[in-house]
Amino acid sequence: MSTTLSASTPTTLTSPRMSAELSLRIYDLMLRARVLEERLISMYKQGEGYFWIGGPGEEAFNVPLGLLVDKGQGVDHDYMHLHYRSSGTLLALGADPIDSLRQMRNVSTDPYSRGRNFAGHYSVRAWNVVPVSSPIEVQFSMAIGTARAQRKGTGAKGITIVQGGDAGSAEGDFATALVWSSRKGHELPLLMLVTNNRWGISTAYEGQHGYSQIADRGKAFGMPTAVVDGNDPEASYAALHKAIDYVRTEKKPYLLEAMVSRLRGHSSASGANIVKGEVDCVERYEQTLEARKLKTRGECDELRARYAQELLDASKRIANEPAPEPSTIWDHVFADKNLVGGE
Amino acid sequence: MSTTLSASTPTTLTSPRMSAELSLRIYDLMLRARVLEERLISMYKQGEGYFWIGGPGEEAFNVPLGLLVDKGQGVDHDYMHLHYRSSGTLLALGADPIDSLRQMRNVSTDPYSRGRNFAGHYSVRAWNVVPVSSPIEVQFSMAIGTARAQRKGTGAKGITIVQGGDAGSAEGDFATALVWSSRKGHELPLLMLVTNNRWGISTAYEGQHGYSQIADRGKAFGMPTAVVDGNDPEASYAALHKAIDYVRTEKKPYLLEAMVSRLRGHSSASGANIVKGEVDCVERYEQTLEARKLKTRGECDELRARYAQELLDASKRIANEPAPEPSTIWDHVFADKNLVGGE
Amino acid sequence: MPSMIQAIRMALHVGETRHGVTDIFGEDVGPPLGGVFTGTQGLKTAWNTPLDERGIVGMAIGLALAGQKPIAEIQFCDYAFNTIDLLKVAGNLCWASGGDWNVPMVLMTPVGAGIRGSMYHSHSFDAQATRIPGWKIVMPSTPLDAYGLLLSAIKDPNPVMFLMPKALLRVKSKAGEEIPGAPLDDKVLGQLIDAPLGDRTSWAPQWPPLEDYYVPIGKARVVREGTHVSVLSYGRNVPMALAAADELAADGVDAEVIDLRSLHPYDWDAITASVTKTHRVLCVNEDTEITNFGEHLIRRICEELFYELYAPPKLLAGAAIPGIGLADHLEMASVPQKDGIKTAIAELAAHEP
Amino acid sequence: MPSMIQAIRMALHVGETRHGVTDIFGEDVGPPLGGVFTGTQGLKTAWNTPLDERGIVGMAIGLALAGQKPIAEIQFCDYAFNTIDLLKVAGNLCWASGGDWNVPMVLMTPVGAGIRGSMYHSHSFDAQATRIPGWKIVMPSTPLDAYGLLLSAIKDPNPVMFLMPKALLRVKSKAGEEIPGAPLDDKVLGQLIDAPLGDRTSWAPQWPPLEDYYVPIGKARVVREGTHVSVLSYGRNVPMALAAADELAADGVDAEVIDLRSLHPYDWDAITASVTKTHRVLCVNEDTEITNFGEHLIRRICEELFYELYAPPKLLAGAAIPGIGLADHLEMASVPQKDGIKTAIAELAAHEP
Ligand SMILES: Cc1ncc(C[n+]2csc(CCOP(=O)(O)OP(=O)(O)O)c2C)c(N)n1
Ligand SMILES: Cc1ncc(C[n+]2csc(CCOP(=O)(O)OP(=O)(O)O)c2C)c(N)n1
Ligand SMILES: [Mg+2]
Ligand SMILES: [Mg+2]
Repeated sequence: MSTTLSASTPTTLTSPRMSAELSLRIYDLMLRARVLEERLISMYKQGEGYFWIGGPGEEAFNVPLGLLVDKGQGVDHDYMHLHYRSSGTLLALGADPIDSLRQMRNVSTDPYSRGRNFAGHYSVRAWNVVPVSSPIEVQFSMAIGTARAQRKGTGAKGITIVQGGDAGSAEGDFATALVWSSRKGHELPLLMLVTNNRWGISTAYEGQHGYSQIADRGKAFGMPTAVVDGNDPEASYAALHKAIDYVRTEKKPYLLEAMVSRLRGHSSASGANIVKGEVDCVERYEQTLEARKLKTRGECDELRARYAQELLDASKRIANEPAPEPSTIWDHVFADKNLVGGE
Repeated sequence: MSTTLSASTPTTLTSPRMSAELSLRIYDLMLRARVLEERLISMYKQGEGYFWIGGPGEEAFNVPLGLLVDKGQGVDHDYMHLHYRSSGTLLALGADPIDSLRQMRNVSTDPYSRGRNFAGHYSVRAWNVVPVSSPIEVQFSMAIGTARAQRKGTGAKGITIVQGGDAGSAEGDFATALVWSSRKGHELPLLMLVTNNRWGISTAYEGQHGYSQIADRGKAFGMPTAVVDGNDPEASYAALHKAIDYVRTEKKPYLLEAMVSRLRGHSSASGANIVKGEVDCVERYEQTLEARKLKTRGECDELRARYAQELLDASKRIANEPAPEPSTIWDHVFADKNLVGGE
Repeated sequence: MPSMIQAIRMALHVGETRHGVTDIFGEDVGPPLGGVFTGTQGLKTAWNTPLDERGIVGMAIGLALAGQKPIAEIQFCDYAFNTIDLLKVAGNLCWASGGDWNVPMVLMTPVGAGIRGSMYHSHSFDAQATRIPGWKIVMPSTPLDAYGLLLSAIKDPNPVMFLMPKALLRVKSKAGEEIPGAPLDDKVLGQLIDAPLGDRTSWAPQWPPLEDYYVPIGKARVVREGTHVSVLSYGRNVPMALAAADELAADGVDAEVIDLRSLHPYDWDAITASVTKTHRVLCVNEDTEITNFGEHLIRRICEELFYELYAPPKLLAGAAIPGIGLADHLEMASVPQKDGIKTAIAELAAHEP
Repeated sequence: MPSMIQAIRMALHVGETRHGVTDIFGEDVGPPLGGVFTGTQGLKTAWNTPLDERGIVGMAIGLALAGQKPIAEIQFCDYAFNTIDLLKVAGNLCWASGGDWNVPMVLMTPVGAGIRGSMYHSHSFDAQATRIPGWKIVMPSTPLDAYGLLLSAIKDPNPVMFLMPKALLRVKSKAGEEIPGAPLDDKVLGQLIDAPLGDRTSWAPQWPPLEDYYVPIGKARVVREGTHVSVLSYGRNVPMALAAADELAADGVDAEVIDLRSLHPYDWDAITASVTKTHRVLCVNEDTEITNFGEHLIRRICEELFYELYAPPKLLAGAAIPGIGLADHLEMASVPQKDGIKTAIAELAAHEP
């Protein structure tokens, strides 16, 4: 029932060679995502935003995720309960990076939170991307609900995907998702993703967990589990493809753990500077593509420079977009007539 | 690492024959506990108390538990975080059954809660029995704290024992105890006990769980786990003995699940009447002892009658003990000067 | 006449048959029990959850996000305090997403003392609930209001908390408060919709031809008109206050009793009208008295109607202690009782500036 | 002069070296970080927990039951709302057991807005905290009070919540508010006890010869004496209120500013003395304004001191909305600011009955 691709083994070799077209598409999105995060970090450092948190180091896993989901609104498409490192997934879904810059600037044109929430806190109802909530792991308790709306017998075509970090799996909500999704005879079409960067802010993975892999926790619940090298986009694509197919056809849960990097530390609170000794999935994939003669170093550099310039221009374009009006704090407390207190 | 005594196999035969003396001691306590619960139920039915909940059907497991713990106050003795079916354990520890009658009557002489809490909500600081709290499973989150005070290196001789039901294991607190007790290099001397009666009030075990045995959930955490027939006092004694020895010597966690009966339903809310089709551990053990020529039917009946009479007399003795004074609601809000609000 | 719990069950039936309710769930909510207070017996969408309140609330949020209409129950509000963060999330997703998403869920939970529930079956939830922005909060004191408020809650596009006053669940409708479509005769109704004792595997309810009836969220009800004192209350304390007021009428004290019914949003117009008439205010509820919703009402009344007041406004609420004791004396001393309400009204009425 | 966060760190050091503190723990509390606000750097009993607030609170309760002296941190109070049930248990074990057990734990957590923390790093906790019986609750507004209140909390046999006003953690002591035994020079103190940036594996703090100093729990501090208006506040709003009052002095408005310091038990004597002197009351705090602790104070003042009031008492608090928005405008509009406090004081002072 349980497959394990160890994070150490060179899974690129074991996984079937991907088409050149798809490889290049994935690379392009990984690069766009990386450049977006770098722009957001510079904006933070230049005082154009108050706080940065994001996904440099998770692109090789999050981009394939965005490419593989069934995008759309409602139960016939996939629900995504993501956390705050999902820029790669959003870009792969087709999000315009300028909107991330807007959220970083907390301007009223920010489509994700109207200047209310931190960078990386996406919300796109049209694509079933539920609002990213800062409290760690609550998405695992909410995901069982969208998954139930898609359970076997409903005829719904979509599945639910929930993603969180390694440290967050210590919260009871992670166990809630395991327990509720695997109830015998009531299994839920829920794909649980743990992006394991071996850190929770400053706290190392070592010494905080009793199992070697978080994915092991799924085994007692009788669900398939896997661990994948999240720095390898092709292995990640294959592992996600397999997991999503299983959940969609079986309408049952699956737990997939991806070993990823944290290239800029936890957030701007820890400086957002480059961290040494972590695998850079974009660089590594560029080397793969060079080896396969699909890209040259020069093309990669040129592409990176172009995307960087585009985002710099974009950040200038939005420089004068208005901040939200103070009175807007009262908007959307309720979905209907906005009646706070009593009138 | 993991031993499993299936609930179905006749574990009495597999477990080494127990000394006659110990067998009779266990039987005597099981019978006293059963008779106590029956007295409490009659008191409830006669309007001498508002609510009953207790442990008929768990004596074969809870009595051995009480006999095996290292009783006393402080970290050099075992802490017990029990739930509301633990009368067998308390009697085995040496509790006077009349105090349970007092709590049932909610009189001011109730030493466990001063007339404040429901029957079966014990608290004995002198014996490290922490107050039983009605909220299911919170004891699993608190138990890690007493266990940490006894961890390897502290020199403390005691261990921590926490007990809950099968349905309650769905709460995040159960996972909290698994995660925190098994952290590599920081393991805790924690014995987790699940008394599985296959019910949560009216909700059957089937269809609520993804594993066949709750004990399986411990395996991912690298801790020893076992399942024992909790209707068999000798198998239970052996399983508890093994588990307690392991935790005490290794200072590491252990998860033990006992398959038990629920002979009177969930509580007085469901009538507290005799439930058919459940194994009665007291009757079954009486047959074993008869077969071994350690007791005759007549002796058993006579003993039961005597204990019943003693408790009936006891209930009469306390009939006129005073209810707590209304003003006592303000007592013990704080351990020092009782200052509520501001004066 | 139907009891409040029967009224709730009938509203849930109307909800799942006519108003798109897809899931009614919680611990022991489904068959065979149908709820520890029988509120969910015989409902076709009722199911039993694992024993995990965080999962129950999360499940409701997720179902609502997926466009379903979930009704989740927390068996006793005493057991909802491990989910406050999730209730806050349910209340903030619409705001956080700038109106992109909404969370049309109903959470129902029994509250309050009065059944000798001891420490963990006597909690109130009104103070905690009114501290969670983004929620509408209602609490009936009669079967008809329970029916009409629950149907309004089901139709609402926001998270709505339906607080069930435990001590009133078995109290029956009074004349003039018939549930439209429900038979008046207790026996008849019971035979139609109450599950039998014992084996229920072959039982099915026969629902009467119930009609829609809505109590708008945000509108109070004047239970008793009066001119001397305004008693602002809700839930279990409303009939108590009414009885106290009726008894005082003999002594010439004419108290007005207002059942807020909605705690958020609440009916400020009704409060203003009453206070400007009586000039004396008593707030009564069972929740602990430090940082209590009645204190919000009194604070606002003092800020906006100060010169209307001929006497210090008074709060009668639960003692600020860690629990409600099991012994009768203890419970009586811990939450408002009729005599205490009577004394408070009389003192306010007698008070001259 | 030391900042509040340094004062807290020094009190924790005194606690673990002289007053039996055995465990200081929470997320990122131990090495290498020593707390997201540096509050636990260099402490010998500080350790990192799993990311599980329920485990953190449960761990503290268990350690306290086992006779240890735990100090648990919830990284931001915004993340304590999944533990309210456990906080209630911590507050009820002594009462539930009729005094058999007590729970001598300290829970510290940063609260409030002012650091552009957006929806989940701006919550207040005072209203929620004062709703949990069995707890003592303190909140400093100066480094010295932080030092003295934390040492009192450590000595207390009950659960004590130590609320850390986020926006004041880096504010330094004023002259006359020296921490006994701490060097006055910032640089010197920083070199002794602040962890260096970068690699800290070989770093160890050098603690100054700190002396015990206690601020009794339950005693308020008159921050500014005045005769026209009583401003009752705590935490972040105290320096704001003081600044507002000082500015108003020019216009001849003489406001008294009281820092409650203890929210439970609170200093009713100090409040009474001030209100009977000024006859005008303004309560200021950042928590949401429906079912707010300031409303409790106003309710009690109205009940007991009604005829002392020459003006309607006023509450200035956080807007009753689901969160505090990131954009500056939004945060400013959501919680009290100096100018709003100034206006409120001036209006109260100008008010004639
Ligand atoms: C419930 C909760 N507790 C604490 C925090 C503060 N916090 C934000 S991120 C984080 C670490 C998360 O680590 P992990 O789950 O591994 O995700 P990662 O950031 O490493 O991707 C913490 C403790 C939070 N946001 N929510
Ligand atoms: C947190 C919480 N939720 C709900 C309840 C109500 N309740 C009391 S006992 C019970 C069932 C417990 O089942 P299990 O854990 O199997 O223990 P058992 O009673 O079967 O021994 C429930 C739901 C509670 N006491 N606490
Ligand atoms: Mg991580
Ligand atoms: Mg059970």
